Amino acid sequence: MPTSKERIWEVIEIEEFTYFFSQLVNGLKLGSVYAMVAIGYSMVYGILRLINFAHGDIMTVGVYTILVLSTAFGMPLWATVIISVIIAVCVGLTAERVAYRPLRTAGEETTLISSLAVSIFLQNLMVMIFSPQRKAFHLPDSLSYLHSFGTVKLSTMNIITFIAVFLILLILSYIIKNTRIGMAMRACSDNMNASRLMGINITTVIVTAFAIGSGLAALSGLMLAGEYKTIDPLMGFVPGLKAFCAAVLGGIGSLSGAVLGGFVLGIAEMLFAGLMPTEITPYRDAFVFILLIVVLLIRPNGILGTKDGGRS
Amino acid sequence: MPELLTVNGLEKNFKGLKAVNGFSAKLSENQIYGLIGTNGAGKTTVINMLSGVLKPSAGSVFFRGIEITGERPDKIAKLGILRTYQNLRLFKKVSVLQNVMIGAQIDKSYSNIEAILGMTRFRQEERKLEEKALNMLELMGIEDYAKERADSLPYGAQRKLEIARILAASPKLLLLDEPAAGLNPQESLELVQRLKKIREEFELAILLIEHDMKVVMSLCEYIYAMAAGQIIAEGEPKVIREDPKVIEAYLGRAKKDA
Amino acid sequence: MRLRDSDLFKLIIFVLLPLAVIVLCGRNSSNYYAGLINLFGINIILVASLNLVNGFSGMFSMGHAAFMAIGAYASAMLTLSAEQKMIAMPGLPEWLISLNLPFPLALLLGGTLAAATALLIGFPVLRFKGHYLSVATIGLIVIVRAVLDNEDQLTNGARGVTGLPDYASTWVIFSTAILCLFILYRLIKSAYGRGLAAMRDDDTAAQTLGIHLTVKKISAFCISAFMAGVAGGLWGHMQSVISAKFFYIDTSFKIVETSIIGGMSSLSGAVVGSFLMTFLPEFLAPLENGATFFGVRLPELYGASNLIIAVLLILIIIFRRQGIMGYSEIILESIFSRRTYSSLLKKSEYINLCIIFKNKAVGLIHLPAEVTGRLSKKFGTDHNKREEIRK
Amino acid sequence: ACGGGEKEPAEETINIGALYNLTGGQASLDQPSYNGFKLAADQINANGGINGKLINVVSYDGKTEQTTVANNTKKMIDVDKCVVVAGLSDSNYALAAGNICQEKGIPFITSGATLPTLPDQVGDFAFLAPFGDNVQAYAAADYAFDDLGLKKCYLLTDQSMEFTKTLAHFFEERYTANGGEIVLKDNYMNKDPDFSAQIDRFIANKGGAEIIFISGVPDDAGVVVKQLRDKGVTLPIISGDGFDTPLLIEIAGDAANDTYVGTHASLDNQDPLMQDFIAAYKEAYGVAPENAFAGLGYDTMYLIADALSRASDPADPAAIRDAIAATEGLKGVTGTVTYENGSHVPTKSVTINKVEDGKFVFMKEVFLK
Amino acid sequence: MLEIQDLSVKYDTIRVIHGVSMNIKKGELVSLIGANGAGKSTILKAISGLIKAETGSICFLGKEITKLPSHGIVSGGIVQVPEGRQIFTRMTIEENLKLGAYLQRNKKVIAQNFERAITLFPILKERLRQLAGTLSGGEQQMLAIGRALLSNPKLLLLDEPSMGLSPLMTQQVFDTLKILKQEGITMLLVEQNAYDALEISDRTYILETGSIVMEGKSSDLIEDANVKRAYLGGD
Ligand SMILES: Nc1ncnc2c1ncn2[C@@H]1O[C@H](COP(=O)(O)OP(=O)(O)OP(=O)(O)O)[C@@H](O)[C@H]1O
Ligand SMILES: Nc1ncnc2c1ncn2[C@@H]1O[C@H](COP(=O)(O)OP(=O)(O)OP(=O)(O)O)[C@@H](O)[C@H]1O
Ligand SMILES: [Mg+2]
Ligand SMILES: [Mg+2]
Repeated sequence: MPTSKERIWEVIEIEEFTYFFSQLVNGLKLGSVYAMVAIGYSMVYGILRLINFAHGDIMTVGVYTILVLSTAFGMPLWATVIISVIIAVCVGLTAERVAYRPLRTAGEETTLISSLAVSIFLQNLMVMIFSPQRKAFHLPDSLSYLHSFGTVKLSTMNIITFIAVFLILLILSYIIKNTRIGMAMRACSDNMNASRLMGINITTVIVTAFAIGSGLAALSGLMLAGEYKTIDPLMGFVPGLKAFCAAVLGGIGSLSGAVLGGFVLGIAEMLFAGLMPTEITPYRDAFVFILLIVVLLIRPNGILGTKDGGRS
Repeated sequence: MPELLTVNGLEKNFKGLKAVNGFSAKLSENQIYGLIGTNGAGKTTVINMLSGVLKPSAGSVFFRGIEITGERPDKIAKLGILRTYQNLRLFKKVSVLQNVMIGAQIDKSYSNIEAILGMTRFRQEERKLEEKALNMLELMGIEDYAKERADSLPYGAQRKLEIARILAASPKLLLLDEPAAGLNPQESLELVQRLKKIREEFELAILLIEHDMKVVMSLCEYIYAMAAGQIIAEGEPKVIREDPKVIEAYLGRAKKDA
Repeated sequence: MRLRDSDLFKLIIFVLLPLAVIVLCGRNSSNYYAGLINLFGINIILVASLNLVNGFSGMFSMGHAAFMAIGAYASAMLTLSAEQKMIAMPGLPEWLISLNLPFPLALLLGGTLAAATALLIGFPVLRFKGHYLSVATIGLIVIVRAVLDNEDQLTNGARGVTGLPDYASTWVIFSTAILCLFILYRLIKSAYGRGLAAMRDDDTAAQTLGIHLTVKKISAFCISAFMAGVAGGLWGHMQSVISAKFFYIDTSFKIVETSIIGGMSSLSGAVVGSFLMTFLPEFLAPLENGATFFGVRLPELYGASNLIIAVLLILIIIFRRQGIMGYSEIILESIFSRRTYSSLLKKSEYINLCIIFKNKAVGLIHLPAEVTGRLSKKFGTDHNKREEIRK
Repeated sequence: ACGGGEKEPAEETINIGALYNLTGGQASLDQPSYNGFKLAADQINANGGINGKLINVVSYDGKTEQTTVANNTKKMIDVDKCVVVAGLSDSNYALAAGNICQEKGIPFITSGATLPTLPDQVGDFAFLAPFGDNVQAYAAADYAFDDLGLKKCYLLTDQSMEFTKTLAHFFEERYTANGGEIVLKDNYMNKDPDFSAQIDRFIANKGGAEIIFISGVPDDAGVVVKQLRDKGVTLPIISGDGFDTPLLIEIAGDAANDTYVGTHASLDNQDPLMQDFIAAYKEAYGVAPENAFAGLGYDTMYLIADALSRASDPADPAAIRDAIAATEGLKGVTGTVTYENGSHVPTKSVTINKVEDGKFVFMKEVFLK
Repeated sequence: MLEIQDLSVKYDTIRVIHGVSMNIKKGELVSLIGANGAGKSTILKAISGLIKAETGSICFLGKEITKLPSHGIVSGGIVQVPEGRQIFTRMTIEENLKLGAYLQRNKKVIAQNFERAITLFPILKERLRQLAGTLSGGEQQMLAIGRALLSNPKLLLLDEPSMGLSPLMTQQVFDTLKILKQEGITMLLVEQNAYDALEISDRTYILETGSIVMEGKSSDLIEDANVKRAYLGGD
């Protein structure tokens, strides 16, 4: 028969487990948002090898569209989401047409600048239109309603996000693996010139990728804003950077890699913040990057990445 | 006679595929060797291993008595084993002349400090490097392109540039991977002449992969024939030409041209 | 002969004119114009050193700001007075608190510490290629910032360090910038630089030509970091205030931007890019704060200059993909070649220049054939082929 | 404004530099402050200026970049001949600008940075318009301990900023000196989207905290409160002026109730000065003052105007500095400014507001000795 | 079938093709030979729309295609086996072959062509799942030819198809070209292996530094002393 002291330890152990568990759930929650952003990011990145720093800003455009439509016109959420996806796609395609297409045959570094410029442009435009002030962003009660699972609480939106990530991953993977356009996408990411010789309209392919990427950006914006509850014109930058990291961590060009990368980042952040002594938790971001570097040392092409096929 | 290069039972596996399965050879100084074989026989893989680009799965390589199995490529190059690539690997964004100078600088002796300070030794040696590079370009007959960017050259000239580049690097042994691919018969003939001259002038050995039988037969003194990762025949050209295994797997009717 | 081939003309445009401006503006280092010029000088160091890694060696680092930060903090630790250090950095060891070094030495040590950091992280990180390396170097910035923000005892945390003595005068900055450019230029034009280019264009081929990749990569990374560290030190002693947030990702991106705009594989590009990115925003600033133009008062439109710069960046990149200078070095060639300076002493150069200007002025009137013929013979435009190639 | 082709003859106007980060990360604090500053200048000019001279506000966008801020400071002084430079809400930038002003012998007043040691670090030309962090932190600590009688506190700090770290430091100092106990200290980084890790740690801590002090900025105010409440933490929350933002209520809604904010002013202060300011601001910019920084900018301009009108020579920066230092009992919307005993940090009262039913409600004005 | 008129092509500022005119009739096998750098590949690239013509026109089946994007040209039936193979290195052999049939919707035809490609090059069949980038040089060349066969071309442009192939394999490729010709596929063949090219082609154009210097029936040219000296290697 356990002494009372032993029983206390038992209790603490259980509590420690639930504590760890709830932090893990926190990580999954954050990770699913990152994954959501990363998946859209990876659509474009995988094909064009374009670090699209404007991705986060397209996300911001989407979110502001939702906000304006719902506050100024009182539209229901589903309608605003549809319109915001459409607008994000338009912005993405315009950026593609104006800033990326003329540079299609240029190097990766060149397009990088162009995407940074688009990002600066969108950010400042948003600042000028909407003021730099943060604004509150509310989801309808049905989506922000909290469900309790034991000690863990999750909102409807959290659950939707989690499911959406995998659903979208599944759909996109299917498209890329099994459809004509998907095949064309992979071909383009491999060798643009040869793709043209196969009769692939690479413009169509790239435009499609941008459209999907931008549309997903708007959706992920909704999820991010829903979680954070505030929005501001510069909100896209950090998630964009994180998505880039996630995509690289998972392996360039791999959608499931991007999702995995997103989750790894989210969980690592949360577990570090939740489990480490508070003296070192300010090193959270540093830790995430150290982790990233360590992972890359072990797998230089990312977790799910494959080595490029070139040989001597 | 001391061997230049001794290869014993070299093997390479790629995830279950035995690309090279026991390659052994002995190369002497100042000789030209041919390495022929079916497509995918493992010829390029052999050269990759000799030059250090790939690590052998088994076997050993000795160069002038020194073991170089699995050594770093730059060390092997410094010993004097230099190679070209089947799929051309030029330094595309720099000029033709600089491509060759990069080869030539393998044994430069000035330090970076001397370079920064612009000391006499630096300037003299730079001039020598340039001289050497220009000579090599002339030797390969592409001196007219010296100032062009390497990637704007026609294919054949790019092939020659690859050879000029390694010639500048004071080679003892050249490993040439299909140097005549993309050259027309006339140019191939020219290449044969050039290679002969080069061998005389530099006193080096050459191991040559080539599918153009005219080139192989008129140049090589000894030939290794490979198929499916293994040597199926070796010997002097006329022996190889008549070898039924080689004819069946590799030459086909072409034997008559050779 | 065209105007831009005239050595004397190059001398005037690329050496004498800038020198005059620097001298004029740099007399009072705390002056606004001097401030801009100083910034220009520091940007040159930053961008040129980044080009060594990104343009000439084909790695793609985005972590330059981290090395700046290290250089800035380290040099500050050496130039601040003991009292200042007691307040801001009480965690420093005793000997370091009392240590006070001359500025150049502090700069060098700051650069050395940055280079040491580069060496340390270079071994693991430089094995990555392309974007993997980019992410890792962004990570370096984040890590450095985290340390600077949280090691309150050594860095004064997020508060930053103030009161750095303003040693970084225009003279110091520009001598350093020119020295850096000179060193980089000589390196690039030697076997070392060609080796880097080889590595950039094809690392496998470079290796089989006897180039030791690791040594090359790490050395380039360290040299670059060293110079960034020095630039950071200069920057700190120019602003007299440093704080981790000034050396963050946005700063780094800006350096990368400038580098690409000017031309990553050209040191002259670093100069041109820095010039553009330093002065363009200043030039556009009046547009935003409701200036009066021809009696019309424009509305205040903060952010407009950023929009314009963004558009310009895209345009430049579209029309000059390799950056403004591409792969060419005309500016530095003019600055660092003896020929340029000897042109000052040659009478023929003046005559040449006069003729060119006269031609321009008169329009497209051609000199009589015999004159041009004589001139070109006399001034030796008729080089033999090898000389031509050499140039 | 300034820039090209300014037509007014020089002796008619006094150029005053308004140095703000109008774009970039700092814009959300600096823009309202700048608006308030301009509003005051317009009002002063409309009333005939200062001793017959009009004020010309010179402003450039600092872009939240240290170098741009520094350059603009120099530009204002060297090119535009400003006699006073004011602005900035973040002390890192304020230090950079202040040092330059000090070197050039031009008075510098930060309208929003609350680092109490700033004048000491910079020199005799630097002034704070708001109270120092120590004051607001002490006031919050006293209020929590004495007025609310809550003796155990959980301290959550934004670790990425000098301001929040200083605030937390002073709070802890005072609260423990009063006899209170900090049961758990934790931290986050500015703009972290998610506080669940910290909140879960707090819940697991069970240290018996009675109140939560959050040292944060407006960006995070609503989110952290909302997430705390969502996780079932109902303890009262107290914070400094960083939480004085409508976002707190907009985002957290009812969850914001029972949050105390120690700040510069109370918008529901019925003082006509305040109400006039709010009305004028609304009229000029179409929105209510976004946060307390608007009022601070507004007061800073009046502080300058007051000093200029008293200065022996309004064209001589040193005279202006002396006049500012002699400011006494100047009433503004964010309190009454007096620079006492040669200090360049004003003694101002701290207003404690509490969120009740979605509104900031005035609780108490705390005067510290 | 294909009419090239007065075609000029520039790279940046340097003109490398100077007013070339050529024509190919239906069912013909025409070869184009010339020294290194003469501009053979450039002409093929221009036909496929990979680079834009500076002046001149290219008509295919009576329709002008000069301004069409390359995918438009390919869907019109002009398929190229490019220089340097241009295979998809990170995709499997099977996927490479399937991409050859990208524009082909008829499953039966695809299956038929697939069958032909892998019978011609049995090694491809063994390695269907291998990444194409890891193939040997010659194997890649086979893949490139095989891929083109899958696209059911009306006009097949071949840029040095024998490069890197063993003698035996070269013969097989040329044999296949003969079969294709019998099936009525029109072809334009660029070859360094000039002797073989002349032997199997109907007509030949000889290109020198961007201009056509000679054209005629292959059987005539093969006897021509100048041609022999310049392109066939002596005697
Ligand atoms: N990295 C690799 N991964 C998998 N298989 C490989 C790899 N490299 C080569 N192989 C295989 O090894 C075999 C030998 O290739 P190698 O390039 O050596 O042939 P080769 O004799 O040079 O042929 P060719 O004459 O066509 O150039 C080929 O079947 C090739 O597919
Ligand atoms: N991308 C390029 N940029 C500039 N010049 C080029 C480029 N590609 C080819 N050239 C030049 O165009 C000319 C024709 O090249 P092309 O490749 O068409 O020759 P080719 O006849 O196919 O030669 P080869 O037999 O070697 O393949 C050459 O002089 C070459 O230098
Ligand atoms: Mg091979
Ligand atoms: Mg060709």
